[in-house]
Amino acid sequence: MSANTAVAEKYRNNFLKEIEEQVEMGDWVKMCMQCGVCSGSCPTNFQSAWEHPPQELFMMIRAGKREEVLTSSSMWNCTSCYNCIVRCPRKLPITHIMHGIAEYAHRLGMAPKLQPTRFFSGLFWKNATKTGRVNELKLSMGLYFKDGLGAGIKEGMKMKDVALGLMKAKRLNPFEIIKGHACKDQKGIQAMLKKAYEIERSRKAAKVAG
Amino acid sequence: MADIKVAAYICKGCGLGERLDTDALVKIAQKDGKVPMAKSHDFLCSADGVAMIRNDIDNEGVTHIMIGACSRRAKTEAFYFPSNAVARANLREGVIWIRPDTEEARETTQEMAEDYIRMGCAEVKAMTAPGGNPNTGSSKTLLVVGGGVTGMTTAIEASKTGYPVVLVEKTGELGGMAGKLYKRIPVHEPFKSPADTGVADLIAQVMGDSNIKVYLNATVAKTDGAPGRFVVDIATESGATHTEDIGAIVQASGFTLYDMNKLPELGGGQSPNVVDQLGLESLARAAAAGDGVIRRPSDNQPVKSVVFVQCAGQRDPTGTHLAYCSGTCCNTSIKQAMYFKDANPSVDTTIIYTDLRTPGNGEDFYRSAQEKGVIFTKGKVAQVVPNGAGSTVKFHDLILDDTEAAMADVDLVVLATGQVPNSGVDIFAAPKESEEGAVEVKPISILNLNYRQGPDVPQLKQGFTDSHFICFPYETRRTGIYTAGPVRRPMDIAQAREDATGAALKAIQALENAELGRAAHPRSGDLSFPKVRLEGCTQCKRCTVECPFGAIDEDEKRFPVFNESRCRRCGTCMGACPVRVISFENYSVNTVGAQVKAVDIPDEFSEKPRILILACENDAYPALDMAGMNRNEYSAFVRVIPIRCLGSVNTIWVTDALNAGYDGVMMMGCKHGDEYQCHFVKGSELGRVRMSKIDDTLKTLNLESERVRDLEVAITDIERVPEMINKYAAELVAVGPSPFKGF
Amino acid sequence: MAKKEYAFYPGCSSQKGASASNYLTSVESMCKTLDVKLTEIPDWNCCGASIGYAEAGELPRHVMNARNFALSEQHLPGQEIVATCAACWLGARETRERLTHSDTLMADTREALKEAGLQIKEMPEIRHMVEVLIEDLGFEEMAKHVVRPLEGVKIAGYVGCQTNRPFGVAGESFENPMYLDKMVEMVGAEAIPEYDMKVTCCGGALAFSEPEKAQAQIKDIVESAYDHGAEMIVTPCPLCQANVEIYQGQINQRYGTKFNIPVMYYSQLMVVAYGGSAKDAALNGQVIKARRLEEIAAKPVKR
Amino acid sequence: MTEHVATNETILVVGGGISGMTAALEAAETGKNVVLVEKNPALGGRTSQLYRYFPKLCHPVCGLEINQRRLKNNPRVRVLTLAEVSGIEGSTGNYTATIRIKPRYVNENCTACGDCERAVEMQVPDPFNYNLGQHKAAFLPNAMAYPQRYVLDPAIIGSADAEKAKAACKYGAIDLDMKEETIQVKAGAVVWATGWQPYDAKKIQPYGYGRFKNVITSVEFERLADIHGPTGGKILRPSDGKEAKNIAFIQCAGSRDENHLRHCSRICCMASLKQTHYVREKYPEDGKSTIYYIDIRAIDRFEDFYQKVQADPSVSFVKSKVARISEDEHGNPVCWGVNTEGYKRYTTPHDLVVLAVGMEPSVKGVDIPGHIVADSSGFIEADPANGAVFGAGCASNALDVNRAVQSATAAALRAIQVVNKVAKAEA
Repeated sequence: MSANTAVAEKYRNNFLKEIEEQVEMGDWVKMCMQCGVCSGSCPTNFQSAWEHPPQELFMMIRAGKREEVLTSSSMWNCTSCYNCIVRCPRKLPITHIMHGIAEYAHRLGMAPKLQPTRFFSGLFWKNATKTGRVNELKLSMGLYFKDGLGAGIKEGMKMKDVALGLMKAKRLNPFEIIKGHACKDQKGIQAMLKKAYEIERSRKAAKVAG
Repeated sequence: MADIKVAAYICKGCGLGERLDTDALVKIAQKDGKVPMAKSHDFLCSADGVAMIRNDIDNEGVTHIMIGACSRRAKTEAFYFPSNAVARANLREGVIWIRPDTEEARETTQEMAEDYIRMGCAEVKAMTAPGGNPNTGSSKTLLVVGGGVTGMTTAIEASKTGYPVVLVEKTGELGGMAGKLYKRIPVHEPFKSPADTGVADLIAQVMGDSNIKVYLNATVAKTDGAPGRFVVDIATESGATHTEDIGAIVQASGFTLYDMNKLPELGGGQSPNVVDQLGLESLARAAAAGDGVIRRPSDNQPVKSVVFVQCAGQRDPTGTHLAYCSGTCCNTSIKQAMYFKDANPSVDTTIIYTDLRTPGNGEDFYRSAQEKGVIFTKGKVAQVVPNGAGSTVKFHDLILDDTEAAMADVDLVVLATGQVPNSGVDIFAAPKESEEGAVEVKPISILNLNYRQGPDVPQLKQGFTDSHFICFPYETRRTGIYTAGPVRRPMDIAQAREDATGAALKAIQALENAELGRAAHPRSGDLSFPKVRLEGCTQCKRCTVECPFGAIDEDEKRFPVFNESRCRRCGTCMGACPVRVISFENYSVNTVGAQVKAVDIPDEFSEKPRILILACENDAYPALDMAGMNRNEYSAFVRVIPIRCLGSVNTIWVTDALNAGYDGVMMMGCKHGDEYQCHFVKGSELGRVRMSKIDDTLKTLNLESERVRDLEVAITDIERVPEMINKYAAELVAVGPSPFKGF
Repeated sequence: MAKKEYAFYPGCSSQKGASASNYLTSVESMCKTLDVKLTEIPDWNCCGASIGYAEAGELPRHVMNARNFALSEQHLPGQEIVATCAACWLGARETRERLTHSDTLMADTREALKEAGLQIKEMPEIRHMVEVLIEDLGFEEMAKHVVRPLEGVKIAGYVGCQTNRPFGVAGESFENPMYLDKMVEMVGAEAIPEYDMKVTCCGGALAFSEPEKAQAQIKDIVESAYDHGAEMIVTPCPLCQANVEIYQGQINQRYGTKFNIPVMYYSQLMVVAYGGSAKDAALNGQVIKARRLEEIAAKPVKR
Repeated sequence: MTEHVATNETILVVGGGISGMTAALEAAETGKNVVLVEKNPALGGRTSQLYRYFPKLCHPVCGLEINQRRLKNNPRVRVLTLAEVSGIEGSTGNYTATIRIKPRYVNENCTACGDCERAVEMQVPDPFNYNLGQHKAAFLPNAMAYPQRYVLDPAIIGSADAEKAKAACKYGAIDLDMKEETIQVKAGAVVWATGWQPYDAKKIQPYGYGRFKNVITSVEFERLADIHGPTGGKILRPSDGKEAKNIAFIQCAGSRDENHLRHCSRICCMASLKQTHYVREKYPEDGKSTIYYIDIRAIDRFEDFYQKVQADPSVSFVKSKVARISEDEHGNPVCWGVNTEGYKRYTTPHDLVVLAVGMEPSVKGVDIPGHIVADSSGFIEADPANGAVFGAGCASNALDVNRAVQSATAAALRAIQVVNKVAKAEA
C-alpha cells in the first residue's frame, strides 16, 4: 500500500488530478457534463445495477472520493460493448476510462480482491502474454481453480456440459493442457513487454514527482 | 369640408354572382345606401375592374368608395386607394362562405349581404380620407439616457445613420457596468477565452464624434412634448439646466447588481472574501494592473481556491429575492473562473450550479472551461460560512445526492447575484408597506416625463419595461421612447449592443414618422388621428386616464390636451368619451354608429333576430374570415363590424343597437391581464371594464343581461367563434325577441 | 494471381482446436470461392483483447498489437491486415489510431519493439473480414457465387458490439446496422431487419467471470430471435458466437427456457450457399447443430 | 406591393420569416425601399408553423396578422415568393443578387376562391405540416398565406388534373406554362435572414426517429396541437391514431452534442415547457408530461414560466439525457436511462415521445453566396469582412423570437446606414 499512500499524499484532496495523470484517458473525466447517457447505455447496469455508474464515478472523482472510487466494484462490470463511447455527447472514451480506473485500482492494490472479473482480466493477460497466444483451456481452468482445488472442481463440473459440447465440436482441445498454441519468438515478446512496462512506469512516476 | 362623391361597387366573382342577387344589392346601395353611382362587376379585383374604379376617381370625381366583395383583408393590392375613403362590405368570407348553399338559406343569406351593403354605404359616408396629423415636430435629434455600452452603442449607431445625438450619463464617466469589467464573454469563434470588453474603443468613438453631444454627471430633469418635438431639460452637476429639442428617446439606464448584503446566509456582507461578480472583476483588474495574481481581500494572499455560487438571490419562487434568472451569470462565472485558470492552472475553481445556462455557442465556452480544469458541480448551496480568512461552502450535491457536501478553506467565494433593471418609477405599482425599520427607498425617475400618466415608462411586474416582448419587443407604452439593454431584459454586452442598435432604428423611425404625421406601430403609417370637439367636453378626464400610451395630458382647466404623435390610434379615448367628442377621420362614433343603424331590423314576428358583433380587427375579425375560408357556418342573423380595439367601443353603439331592436350584442376582443394579447396593451382590458358597467344601462332599458356578451377571442378560434355565435343565437331565441323592435 | 491479397490475422480463438476453429475453416473455404488470398502473418501474437486491461496497461497493450504490424510490414509488405475476430480487429485498429495520434506513444512503442528486434514504419490498414467483403468485393460480387440459395431459412442477424462500435462498418448505424441482414438476403435466406437485439452485448468476457450477468443478456438475445421466428442466428464475432451458442443449456437450467438455436458465422452461410459441403462450412463445429443447413449442404448444387 | 425598381439604395432582405419580415418592415417604415425574397410560396416562416408562443402562450399568427397588415399598407416592400438567392456579386453599397424564381403556375388574378382546389384530385404531402398530412396539388399554402394566392404543385403539371384546375378557374389565374425565371436585383445592402431548420432527427440513432412511428419531433408536435394541423388540433399518435396522453419530451435532441450540433439551441427547453401546456390543454383530466433534461435553460424572464410548469402535478422532470428508446409490443416508445440526480435507473413507456430537436441554420455559413464569416455551427458572425451582408435572426445565432426580432431590427439599421451613405454619395 505504500505506493498508494505515496500518491495519495502527493495529491491530497485533488483526486481528479491524480486520475488525470495516472489513469489511461483520465484527463477526460473533467469533460463530463453529467447527462447520464453512459449510465443509461450500459447493459450490465440494467441487468444488475452498478454500485456507481460511469457518470457518477466521474462526479465522485471530482468530489475527491478517492477511497470509494478505487475500491468500487463498478468499473469491473464493463463488458467493453462501447455503447457509452458512441453515445456520449462529449465524446468521452468512457469504456477506456473504466478500464483505466480499474487498472489503476488494481495497480494500487485497492481493487476488490474477490472481484471475479478483476481476477479473470489479470489471468487472461498473463495467459496471453506468457506464450504470446491465449491458451483457452488453461484460461478456463485457471478461472475455475482461483479459489482452490475444491471450488475449482465444483466450478469445473458446472461447466462440464459446456466443455464437453465444445470438445465434441473440436473447439476445445484437452491436450492444450500439455502443449498449446504459442509464438516462436517468446523471448522477444517478453523482452518487449518488460521494456514497455518500464517505460510506462517511469512516465507515470515522473508525473507523481511533478 | 369638400363635397363628397360616393360610389358603390359590387363584385359578382368568387360565386357572389351565383349565390346572391347582385342586381338587388346594387339597388339596395342606390335606394337604402343613397349611392346613386352603384355598379356591379364580374371580377372587380381584375385589372379591368380596378381600372373602372380608378376611372371613376379620376374622371367622375369619386371621393368615397364602397366595395362589396371580399373581406377587407383580401385583395388589398388591387383595392389600394390611399387618397380615398374606402369601405369594404365583406360579402365573401362574411356571407356566402359561412352560409350553406341551399334554397332555404338563400333568403337569409341575401338579407345578410344587403345589410352589409347598407352598412358599407353608411360607413363610407361618415368617413373622410385621413390627411395626417398637422401638429408635428421635426427634430431629428436622439436623446440617449445612459452612457453604458447600450447607450454608447445607440449613440454611435444613430450617428452613423446620420442623426445627431444627445447622450446623458449620470456619473462622471462613460462605460457603465461594462466599464468595470476586466474582460467580457467571447463573441467569436472559437468562443474559448475571455475577450477584451471593447469599452475603451466605444468611449473613444463617442468622444470623437462631433455628432454626439455628451452630458456627464447629468440627469433628465424634465421631458415634455411628443415624438418629433420633445423638449428635454438636462440638469448637470453644476446645477445648470440645458434644454434640448429632441425627436425621439432611447432609455438605456442599465441595471444594478442585486445587493449581496441581502444574502447573509451565503456570506454576503459577512466577509471581505465573499464578493459579488462585480467585486471579482475589480479584484481581477487590480491583479492585471499588478503581478497578475488575484489576491484575497482580507490578507492579500494569492487565491488558491475559489467557489462560484450560481443563482445567488435569483430564481427564487418564494418572492424574497429575484424570481427570474439573469441569463448571463453562468457565462460570467465561467469567464471569471478562467481569470484564475489562465493565470495559474493549479488554482482550484469550482462552479456550483443547479442548471448551467450557456445558450448558443456558450456551450463552447463551457467546454473550454472544463478543458481548463474548472470544476462544475451540480448542487444547491445552503450556506457559506466565513471562518478566519477562508470560508466553508456547504451545499447539497445533487448528483451524489449528498446533503452534507462541503468545501472547506475556500479562499474566495463569488456570489452570482442578478441584474436589477434601473427602470425608474413604477407608475402602476401599489404602494408596498415596508417591513419593520426598513426605510422604503423611493425609486428615482429616469425620464421625468411631464405626462398626465406619470414620469416613466410603464413596467412589467419584475420591473422591466413593458412591451410586446415576443413579436414586437421594442414597443413601449410611450411613443417615441424606446428602452434598450438590461432595463428591458437581463443581458450581456453582446445582446445589449444588438438591442441598442435595434432601439436606435426604432427611435429614428419614430421621429421620421412623427414628422410626417403618421402613426407608429401597430397602426404604423396610419394618417388618421384623434380629433376632439372641446366645446362639448365635460372635463371628465376619462380619456386622459385611460389612454394606454399616455398620449393625452390635461390643461389647467382640466381639458384634454392631445399629443397626436404620442397616439397609437387605438381609439380607447373615443370609446371612453361619454359625450362622444373624440373621433378619427376614418373611424368614429359615427362610422360605426351609422353601420349599426343601417341594418334593417325585421319585426318581432319574423323570427329573424339580429345580433351585432363588434370584432377586434386584429384577432377576432381574421378568425371570422378564416372560419369563412374553412366554410365553418354560422348564423345568418349576425352583423359583424370590425373595430380597431375593444378599447375603442363606445357604449352608445351598444345602447343604440339595443334601442334599434337588435336582440343581442357580442363583443370580441383579445386576452387581457399579465399575459395580455391586445396590441394596444391595455385596450381590451379597458373596453371590458367599461362594458362591465353595461348592465346598469341594460337595467334602465329593462333588458336581460344576456343581451350583451363580452368574449375573449383568439385569432385561431376559427371553430370556436362560429360555435359561440350559434350557441348565442340559440340562447337568444330562448330569451325572446327584443321589445324594442319596430319602434 | 488472386483477385485480392491480404495479410491475415486469424487470432487466438480461430486456431486449430480453439473455440472459433469453425470460423477459420469456413472463412478459408469462403475466400477460396471469392478468390481472396489470405497469408497468415508469421508468428502473430494475441491482441490483448479488451479484457486484458487489469494488467495490460496502455503501452504494453499497444506494443502487442504493434508487433503484429511490424511482422506484417516485414513479411507481407504493402498488404492490409485482415482480422476475422472482432476483438483482434478492434484492438489492432485502436492501437493504430492511438499511435498515429500520439508521438510519445509511437516513440515508446518503437523503443519497446526494438527489444524484439522489430520496427514499424507506416503501419498497415487494419480491416475486418466483413469490411473486405462489403467494401472491397461488394454484395454484387458476393452474390454472383451463390449457387445454392438458403431458401426459406429465417435468420436473425446478430451483429453484437465490437464489429459495430466504436468503429463499425463504414456507413452503418451503431443502433441498427443492416449489413448482416443484407448478407443473409444475399445468400437467399430470410432476414429479420427488425430483430431488436441485434446490437445488444453478449456479456463479452463476463460470460467467464460473471456468468449470471452475461447469461441474463444472452437470454434476451436468444429470446428475441425466437420471438421474431428465427431458425438460427448469424454473427460476425467469435466471442458472440461462443457466448450465444454454448451457454443456452445453462440458461435453460437457470430460466427454465427451452433454447436450442444454432448460432452461425456469416462465412458458414456463404460457404453452404456457394455450394460448399458441410465440412467446408465446418458445420460439424456447431455445439448446437444447424440441421437446416446440413440438409441444404447435402443437396446437390443446382448449376 | 408596387413594383418599385431596385437600386443601390434598395435593401435586399433574404428570408420571409419573422426576422426577414421584421427587417423589411422596419426598414420600409423608415422610408427605405426593400425587396423581400422568400423561398416558400407564402411568408411567415418557421413561426407561422407554431401553435403557440412561450411564455405568453399567445398565437404566432396574431403577430403575423399585424406584420402582414403593415406589409399590405406599405408600398415600399416588394415581395418575391418561391424565390431563392443563388448569387450575390459586388460590394458594399453596390450589390447585384441573382434570384431564381420557381413557377407558381398561378398569377395575380387569383382570388383564392378555391375552385381549382375543389376541381383537382391529386394529393401531395403538405410541407407546412412537415408532411404529416397531405393536401390537394392545387392549394393555398396555409390559412394565413400572404400573398393570399393559390399554388400548383409541380407534380400536377402535365396531368389531366392540371387541366381541370385550369378549366375550373374563371379568372384565368392558372398558367400551366409558367417557367422558372432568373432575375437580377440591385441592392446597396443585404439582410440575410434565412432562419433555421430542425436538426435531422434520423441522425440521432438511439432515439429511433424514423424507425418508431411514435417518436416525433417538437416541430411536428406543434402541428399536431394546431387547429390548422393534420389532426385539427388533436394530439393523436401517428402509429394508431390513439390519443397520446402520456408524453415524454427529450431535451438536447441533437443539441449540445459533439456527435451532432455542438451548440445549445436555446429555445428547446422553453418549447418543451410550453408543449406540456398543450398536453394539459387537450387532456386536462389525465394528460401527463415528462421532461428528460440535462439543464433546463429557461433564461431570464422565462424562469417564472418554468416555475409555473414545475408546480404543475401533471408534469415531471427527470435530470437525464435519455440513452436510447426501444418500442414495446403495444407500439409504446420506451425511454431507457438513468436519473443522474441520485442515480435512479428507469425504463419508462410513453404513448408518444417528442424530441426537442436542435436548431441549425437553414443555410449553412459556407453555402451563403459571397464570402461570409460564420462560426463552426454555420451561424453568420458579425464581421467587417462580410461587407454589407448582415445576418439577422436565426441565421446569425440560435435565438428565440424576441431576440430574433431584435437582431432583425438591428440588421435593418446596419443596412440603412449603408444605403444612406449611398444616397449621400449619389445626391
